[in-house]
Amino acid sequence: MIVDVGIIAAKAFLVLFMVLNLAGVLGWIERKGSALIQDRIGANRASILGFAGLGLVNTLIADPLKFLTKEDFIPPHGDKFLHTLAPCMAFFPALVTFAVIPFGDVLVLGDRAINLQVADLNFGILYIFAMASLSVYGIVIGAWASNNKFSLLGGVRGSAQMISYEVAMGLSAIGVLMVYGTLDLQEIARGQGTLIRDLLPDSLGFLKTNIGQLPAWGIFLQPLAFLLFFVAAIAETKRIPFDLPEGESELVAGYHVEYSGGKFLMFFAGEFAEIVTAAGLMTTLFFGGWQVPYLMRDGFHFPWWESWLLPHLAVAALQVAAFTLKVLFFCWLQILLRWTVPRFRYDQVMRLGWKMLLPLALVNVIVTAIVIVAVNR
Amino acid sequence: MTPSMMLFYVLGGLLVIASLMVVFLSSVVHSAMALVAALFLIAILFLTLHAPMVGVLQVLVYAGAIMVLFLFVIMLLNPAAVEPRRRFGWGFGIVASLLLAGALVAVMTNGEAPLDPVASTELFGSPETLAKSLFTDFVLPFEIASVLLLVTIIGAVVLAKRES
Amino acid sequence: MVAPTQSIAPELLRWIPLIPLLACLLNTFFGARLGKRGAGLLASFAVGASFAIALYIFWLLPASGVIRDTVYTWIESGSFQVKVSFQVDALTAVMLLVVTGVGFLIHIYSLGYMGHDEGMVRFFIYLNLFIFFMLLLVMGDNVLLLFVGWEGVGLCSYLLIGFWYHDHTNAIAGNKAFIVNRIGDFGFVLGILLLVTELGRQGIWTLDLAELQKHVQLLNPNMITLITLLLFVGATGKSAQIPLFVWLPDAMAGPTPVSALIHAATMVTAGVYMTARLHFLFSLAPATLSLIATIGAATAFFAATVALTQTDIKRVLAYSTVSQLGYMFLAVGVGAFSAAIFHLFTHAFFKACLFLGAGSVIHALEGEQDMRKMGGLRSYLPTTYCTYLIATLAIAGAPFTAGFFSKDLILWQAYSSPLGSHELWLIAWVTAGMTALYMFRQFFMVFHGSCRADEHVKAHIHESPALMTVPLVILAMGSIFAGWLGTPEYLWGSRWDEWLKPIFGAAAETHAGSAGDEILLMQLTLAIVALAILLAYFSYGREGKLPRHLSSFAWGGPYRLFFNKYYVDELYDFVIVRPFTSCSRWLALVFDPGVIDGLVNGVAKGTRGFSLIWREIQTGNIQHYLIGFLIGILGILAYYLGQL
Amino acid sequence: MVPLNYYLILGAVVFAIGVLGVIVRRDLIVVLMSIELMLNAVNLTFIAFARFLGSMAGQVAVFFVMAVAAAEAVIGLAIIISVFRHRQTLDPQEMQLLKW
Repeated sequence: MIVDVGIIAAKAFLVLFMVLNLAGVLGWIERKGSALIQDRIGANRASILGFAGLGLVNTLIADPLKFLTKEDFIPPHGDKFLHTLAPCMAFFPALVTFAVIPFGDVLVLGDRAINLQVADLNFGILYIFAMASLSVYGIVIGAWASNNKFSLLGGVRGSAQMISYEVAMGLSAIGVLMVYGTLDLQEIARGQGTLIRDLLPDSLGFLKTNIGQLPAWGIFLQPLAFLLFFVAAIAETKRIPFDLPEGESELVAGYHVEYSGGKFLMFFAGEFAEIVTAAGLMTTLFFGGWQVPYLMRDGFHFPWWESWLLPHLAVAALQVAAFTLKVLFFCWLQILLRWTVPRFRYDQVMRLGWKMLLPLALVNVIVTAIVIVAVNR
Repeated sequence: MTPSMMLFYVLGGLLVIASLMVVFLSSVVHSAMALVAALFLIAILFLTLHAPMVGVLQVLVYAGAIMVLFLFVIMLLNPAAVEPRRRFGWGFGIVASLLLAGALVAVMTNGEAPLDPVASTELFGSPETLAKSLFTDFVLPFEIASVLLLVTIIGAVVLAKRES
Repeated sequence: MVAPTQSIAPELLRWIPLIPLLACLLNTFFGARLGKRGAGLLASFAVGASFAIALYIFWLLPASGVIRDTVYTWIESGSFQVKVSFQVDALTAVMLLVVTGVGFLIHIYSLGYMGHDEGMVRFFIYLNLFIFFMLLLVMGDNVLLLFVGWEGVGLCSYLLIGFWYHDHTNAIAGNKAFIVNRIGDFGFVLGILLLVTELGRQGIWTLDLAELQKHVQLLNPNMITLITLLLFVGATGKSAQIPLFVWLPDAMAGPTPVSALIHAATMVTAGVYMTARLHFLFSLAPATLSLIATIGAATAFFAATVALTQTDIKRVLAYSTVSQLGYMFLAVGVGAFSAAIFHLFTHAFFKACLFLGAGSVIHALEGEQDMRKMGGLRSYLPTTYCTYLIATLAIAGAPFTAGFFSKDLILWQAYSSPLGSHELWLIAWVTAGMTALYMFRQFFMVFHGSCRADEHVKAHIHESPALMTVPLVILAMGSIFAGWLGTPEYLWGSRWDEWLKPIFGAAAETHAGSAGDEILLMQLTLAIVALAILLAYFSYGREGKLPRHLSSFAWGGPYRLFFNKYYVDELYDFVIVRPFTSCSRWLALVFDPGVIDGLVNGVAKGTRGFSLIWREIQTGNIQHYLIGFLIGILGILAYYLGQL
Repeated sequence: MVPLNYYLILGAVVFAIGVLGVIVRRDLIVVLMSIELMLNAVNLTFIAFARFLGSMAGQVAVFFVMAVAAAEAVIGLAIIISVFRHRQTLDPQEMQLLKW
């Protein structure tokens, strides 16, 4: 009993620790990455006792200190309570979302099986969408509480944009859910461990020797869904090219103009946490989650070659490592995007969301349904 | 007092407080936030009643979509927060709703209600069962609801469009 | 001439009335484009076509055959059915020939007569419509259809009498005809309804003539008497019998062809046709029959006396028409239906011929109708003169003309039939004399003596064009030979009775007396006719100024009485019209605005005041409504709790 | 275990509070929100019954209530927007044209 609680607590702490640190790291990566892209050096001034060596660690420590020591400014005639509530509401969903994302298969220690996932909900994906849908409140409330035209505009934009893209996101994920036939993320991840040939009917036998040898990842089964999901997810994180709620060039900083210090840090970290969550979701839904291609519970089994057997712990380690790598890759991808593409206009954002993503997602759902019925026939 | 009872009291109390805030707070946005809290609490109550699916849907639909829409409209119109209050109206309203509450309680609790819930399996309230009954016994209402939503979309577009 | 029935396609029947209707509609919508002549030709062609079909059917119709053509079911409620279906039997065939044949001739005539009238298209529209309704009347195989036709011809008569509605008196005349006919039709409707309900009480709901004939015995005699009386009221209205004859003389306000077609040949005989068609009813009601006979004789005598004194050429003819219709009803009254129809048949010819001749005269004299301004027209209008002479002889009953046979038949029936009596015969006999008298009076006044027309009129008196004279000639032929179908026994016998026997059966077999008596009576009639002609010649036939002999005889008083038509119009005006109009004026000016409107407006005012009070609860504030809603719910909950 | 009546009473109370909001508040948006509150009170009773009678019908009913509530909210807000455009107010007492 106690041990179980302890284990759960440990998992929760581990995940939170990882996500938060990753957020911090991403802050540094973003600066360095932007510098790299814009051909400059970037953040290298944060020094501890005059020692500006390993910049990552310095930044990791310096950034929070800087924020926390700044004045917490609340605008006059603003709504104090909501002004304080808003950042928490922006930060909270990003963190709790990660709870249902599995970062590994069941780990067997002695006689104890540990599911490498904080909370195993049999409708995890819905839980994620629910939480993601809550994250909009942070923006809206913050914008309102700031009693500032720009931030209000940002809030209005943010609410509209996030509602619009939640729809597309959910619909694009539905295709995946239909393919793997479950709402449970762990199940989805496991489902991606098989090979495509196991899903193929005999009528398509000629495919089994070529395509059939690929792992049944979402990206292979639902490529269109992945594109839609990717776009929608970026829009959900409110980053370029979808950073209309902030829009430095027109709304100064949008919904968090009036924020400073710790509260701003929460917004800031919340954004990066959302990036991580989005990356985790993409990984889990489309890139096999913690799966390593051809890595079964007892080691590698290559369909065209012999097998390497591995100890259980090594397998688990490989899986966790694979998951982490994939997440990091997608985080990097988003940052890369943020520094390379220009910003949409507001109406363009809306049109993209409602007139392209939504219909495409619907088409994807319908086609998927037809194919599934045909294959199971 | 079993823990479940305690949980109920906490949730119920919070829910009543939140609902009262919805009605009595003068600022629209505060009311909206109170309502969000109330909806969230109701969702948790659903979870305690073995209706996880509906609970999540509650958060997703109400808190996630409808209330955001409310906030969006509030910010779009940005109406004057101050609204005139008339003694009589409030006095009468409070009395009437107290009466209503009493009558409802009296009417609903006079039958012999089962004290203990039916022993429910793991499946009860899960997506599978909900979907099953939704697409077998209630398929026609389901379709009608979809049509209703379609009509709603069109109606909203027509209504909110600036006449030009 | 008898051919098997099946050789006729029943569907042919419906075209007889349909073609004129189509022509009517065509003229209504495209008449203006067709032009006067085109419209007239179309109308005439339509009637000619129906005439041809009627002839064909008449030719193939077996002696005892009935052809039915059911178009569709019009009314259906439970077992009660009214079909729109046409039937042709011997009686109908005769009527068909008269209506379409004479109608056709008169259409042709109208082409010439109305040629200069700007309302020509309208005229032919009405004329076709009339033909359609008349055919409906004679062909309908149930009483309701008959009634539709009955009303329709009434309408057309009204429209055509008031054809020149710019002249107010014409409109008045039209109204008079219409209203008087309404009175009759009211009786007719009552009769029909009574008949149906009575039969229905016996369990037979039908209007079908054949059915009626089958089940008529179920009715009790008194009821039959009542029904027939009511029906006869309708007949008096339509056929201008006492007391409802007053409209017919005024009806002469219409164009002369109309007078010839509607008010002499066809429509006015509808009453006779109806009684003949329903003979199975009438022959069961001896009381009614005797009444009919009396009224017929009275009308004949009365109208003849009036005709003696009139100076308007058309009025004379009108009264003679009334008189001849009286003869027909006399025949009906004595149960000699076939004789009545026979006289109807012959009368159609010579009376149409007379009217058309009169029309031709009027045409020549540019609308002059006063006989005192005529005279000596023989030299101007030879054709008209000859035809007029023939027709006059026919109506007067000169030997071997149509009128001779038919009228003598009626006289003989009045004398010899069990229902008849010597008094009836006497009246008819005197009337026959008077007929000859007034007809020849008119004849001489118009065609002999010196011309009394105004100079400028006299300047261009001209014979009418062939379009008008050809029909005259044909009709004149008919006025002679039509009668030879029904000669008495002592000549080559009556083919007519043979023809109609299947319809009237025993009714045609009423020759109680011997042939000797018949010849004797015939000679008596000839004697009085000859006497009358002589009297007329001496009074009017000789040269010189128009003498006023009739009036200058000892009996000036009666003359004035006759001349003023027994003051009947004045009587009706005093007894009925004035009280009625004043009563309705009072209703319109006092009662209606005061009481009726008062009631209506009072209700409205009351409602308004009441709602003025109660609208206050409608604040338009939705929350108030919701509070009401809430209170209601609380009430329901309280009630429910009270139940526990 | 919590008896059914407790949930029912809770639902009734929340429902009554919603009614209060509907009839006394003079801001259409709040009125609409109070209606949502009432709907949710009913949903709560539905779910409670579903749990205690062991039938899914209650939960399905809630599902439909959500759909209808979404529709109702959308249309209501659309109407509010267009009304506000014309009259620059959200006070239902100001909207009394629909009388007599």
